[in-house]
Amino acid sequence: MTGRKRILERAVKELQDGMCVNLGIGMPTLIANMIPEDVDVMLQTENGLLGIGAYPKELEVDPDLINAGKETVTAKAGASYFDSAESFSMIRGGHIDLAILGGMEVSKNGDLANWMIPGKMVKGMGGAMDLVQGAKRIVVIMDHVNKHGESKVKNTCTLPLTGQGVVHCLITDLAVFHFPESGMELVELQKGVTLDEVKVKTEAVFVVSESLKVNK
Amino acid sequence: MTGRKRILERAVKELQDGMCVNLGIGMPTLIANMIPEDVDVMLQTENGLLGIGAYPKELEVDPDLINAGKETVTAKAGASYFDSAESFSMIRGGHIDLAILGGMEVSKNGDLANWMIPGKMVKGMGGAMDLVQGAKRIVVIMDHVNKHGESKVKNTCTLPLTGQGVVHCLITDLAVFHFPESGMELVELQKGVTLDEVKVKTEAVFVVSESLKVNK
Amino acid sequence: MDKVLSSLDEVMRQIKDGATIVVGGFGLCGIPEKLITSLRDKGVKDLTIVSNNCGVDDWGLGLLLENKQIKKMVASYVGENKLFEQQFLSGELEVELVPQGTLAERLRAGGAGIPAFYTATGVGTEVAKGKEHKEFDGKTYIMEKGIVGDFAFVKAWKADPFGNLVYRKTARNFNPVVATAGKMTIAEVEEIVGIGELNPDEIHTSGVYVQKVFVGENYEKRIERLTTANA
Amino acid sequence: MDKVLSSLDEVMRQIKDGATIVVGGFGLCGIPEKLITSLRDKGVKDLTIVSNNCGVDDWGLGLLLENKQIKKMVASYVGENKLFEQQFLSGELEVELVPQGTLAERLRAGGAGIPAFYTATGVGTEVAKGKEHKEFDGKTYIMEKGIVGDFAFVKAWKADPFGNLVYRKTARNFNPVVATAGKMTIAEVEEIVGIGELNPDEIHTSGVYVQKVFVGENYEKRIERLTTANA
Repeated sequence: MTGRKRILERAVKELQDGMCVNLGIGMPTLIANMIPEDVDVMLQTENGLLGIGAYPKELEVDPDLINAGKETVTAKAGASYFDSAESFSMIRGGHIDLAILGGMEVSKNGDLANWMIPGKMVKGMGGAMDLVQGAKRIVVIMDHVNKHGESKVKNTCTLPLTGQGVVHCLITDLAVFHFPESGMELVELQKGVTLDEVKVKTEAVFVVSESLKVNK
Repeated sequence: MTGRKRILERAVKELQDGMCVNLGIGMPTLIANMIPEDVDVMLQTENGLLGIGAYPKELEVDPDLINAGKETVTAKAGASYFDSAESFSMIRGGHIDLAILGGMEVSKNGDLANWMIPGKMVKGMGGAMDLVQGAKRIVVIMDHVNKHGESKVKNTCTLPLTGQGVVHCLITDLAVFHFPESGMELVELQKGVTLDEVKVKTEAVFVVSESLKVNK
Repeated sequence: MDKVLSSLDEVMRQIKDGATIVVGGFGLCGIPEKLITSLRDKGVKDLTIVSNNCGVDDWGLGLLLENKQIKKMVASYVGENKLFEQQFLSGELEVELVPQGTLAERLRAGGAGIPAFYTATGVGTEVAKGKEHKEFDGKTYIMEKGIVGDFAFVKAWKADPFGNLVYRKTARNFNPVVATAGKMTIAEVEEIVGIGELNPDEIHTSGVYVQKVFVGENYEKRIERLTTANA
Repeated sequence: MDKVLSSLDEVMRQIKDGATIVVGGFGLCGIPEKLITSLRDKGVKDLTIVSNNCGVDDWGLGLLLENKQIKKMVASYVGENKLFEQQFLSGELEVELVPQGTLAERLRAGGAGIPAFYTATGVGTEVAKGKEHKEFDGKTYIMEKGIVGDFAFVKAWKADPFGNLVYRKTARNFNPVVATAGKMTIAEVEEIVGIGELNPDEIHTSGVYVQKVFVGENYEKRIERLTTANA
């Protein structure tokens, strides 16, 4: 199993029946296709739709119906459309149960950096800064290390922040961390990953949960 | 002609073709029935309707369709319904061209008192404080003197204020005043009223417009 | 996701003495009749009620006054209610009068995660006393705070099982903002339709804000001021 | 009250160099195509444009970039546009990046007469720099200000002659808030219907906000990312 697949398969377990969920652009969007049939969730897209359906068949394609990643989508039964202010009232007001977002760096106190790299062209934060402050639970999914093998799980983020102390759960290809007030906690090892490997590849100081789950 | 009729007939002239107008509860509501056919205005009621129509015929009465005075009304072609936050976005945001409100006292600098009398039960300000701050033009209509013959046009309001320096035009049974920055100005005498009468019955200091209009 | 209740007992059991409840409606138009009478029957005390008006003596929120369940009322206009006056003058009832537009915006802000905003409404009046003042572009504004209730009582026309709501005419009024401003929002409706039967472009309140839906029967919809055209 | 224009010439004549224009749309979805191309043809310069995105290189607001008409762009995401990058790096283009929800709320606030509000969005990030911070219930928020444009460009689906607007699906996006935030709001639509033909319960933007209506033809409605289900 690739690291990406491990991340996604673990992330989809965060979705519980009855939730309203926002999936970030990029890797998180892929989760939409992996939701078990017995888990009934409503997916929100911040450009103004609650209840995203499948991608359209060719004849169903509608330029007036897209998601936040500007992809053509459909709406499922029970969906509603709304304007951008209303959309972020939902988000900012704590009415979205869960947001799953991609990350560039996460720090031990739950800071998230995922919107810009100094020196590269700034594309903009879109709705990410609103989501991390508003959704009830923030799950970040990312590779544990970058292409140079350096840990993306840091004591302090080096990139400009998207939000401070906002991450509730970090899922990487190696492990799952929670961020209680007592400090960053390793709660799961992905299949085939050892505690030593996580320790070596994690810059951030963390504690190991007493009930550490070792996925097999 | 009664004083009330004089006030209303003068007030209706404030309505211009194409305006969106809020008429306050009580005497201002009566203006709705006096609008000439060639003056096309949209009447707003702050409980959530732009485009008030006539009072309903008996069979048209709908408990879900009332004005801010809680009277049953109808909606005319081109009307729209909206929620209370949206309604006051229109008002506070300066999208209503004109509000005509009743008054208890108006001061020379355009303060308005029209919502409570100390010692009497407080009923509440409803939407009056929002209207006086938000509508583009505020016209107040009231009797010039109270039932004891005392001027309601004051140097300083004695009653608790609804708004400070908010009145653009005051129409009484005796006269019409404007409130430019240079100070309160008498601009019209109602039919059969002399300047002397207005001077005697007005506590507030005012200047007489060079182009004073004497209605006949 | 089926949020439809067969009775109001379950939600009423969750409401305890001292709760803050935000309630939709304007006058007697668009009020959650069934939720109010159910709360009256339940009898919890010391409630803080946030609603534009407080009903009339024998209907709407007036029923809770009659039953002495309200400790504090936050409203813009309470002039239709003699019981209100009596309880206020005797000191039994605490009252916070809020301009109507400020009340609507405070509820919207509460629901939208906005702790406070500035408005010119009330500047220079008793409403401004004790509030932070600030100038923007040479004009003075006061700071007003968002309101969130423990419970929100909403009346809509139609709902689907997910809690998407559609209102009718001016019965919409405060209901959509109230729906956003409750930690637990209960909507009572006249009709429930199947999922997918409401046009998604025409939904006024998304089900994301609604935790429970109840279908009421035999709505009274009392009229406060019956006015008709001269025949 | 007939606000329908037969051509855009009249309104374009009113737009001068240096104007601030708030523009609806998300990506290329629900953008005012005709107003943008008309503004490109008109050629006014030094514009401040407030819109969630800045189009792509050869469509939408990208046309104004191509024509070097934009002095300052206020947006939440501009990553689809190479011209943008070039002009920004060369210093021709000033950019203010605003979180998407804050941008929507700033436009709503501007339209609603609210000069400023507090939000947690951006606290502890570069967005918060230089902004007033304030605590409410132990949590820190920053103050953000309302935005009002000299002109607002809106795209809707249908309008009536009074300017009541109905949007379609996610082409609604920023358009309703943008409609409220212009001193002069111009709505372009695909279809005009007679007065009274829109159901008053289903109107998204009341005509009170709209000064002019224009009926466009042959909408391109370009798709940025065509994604379809596996057949």
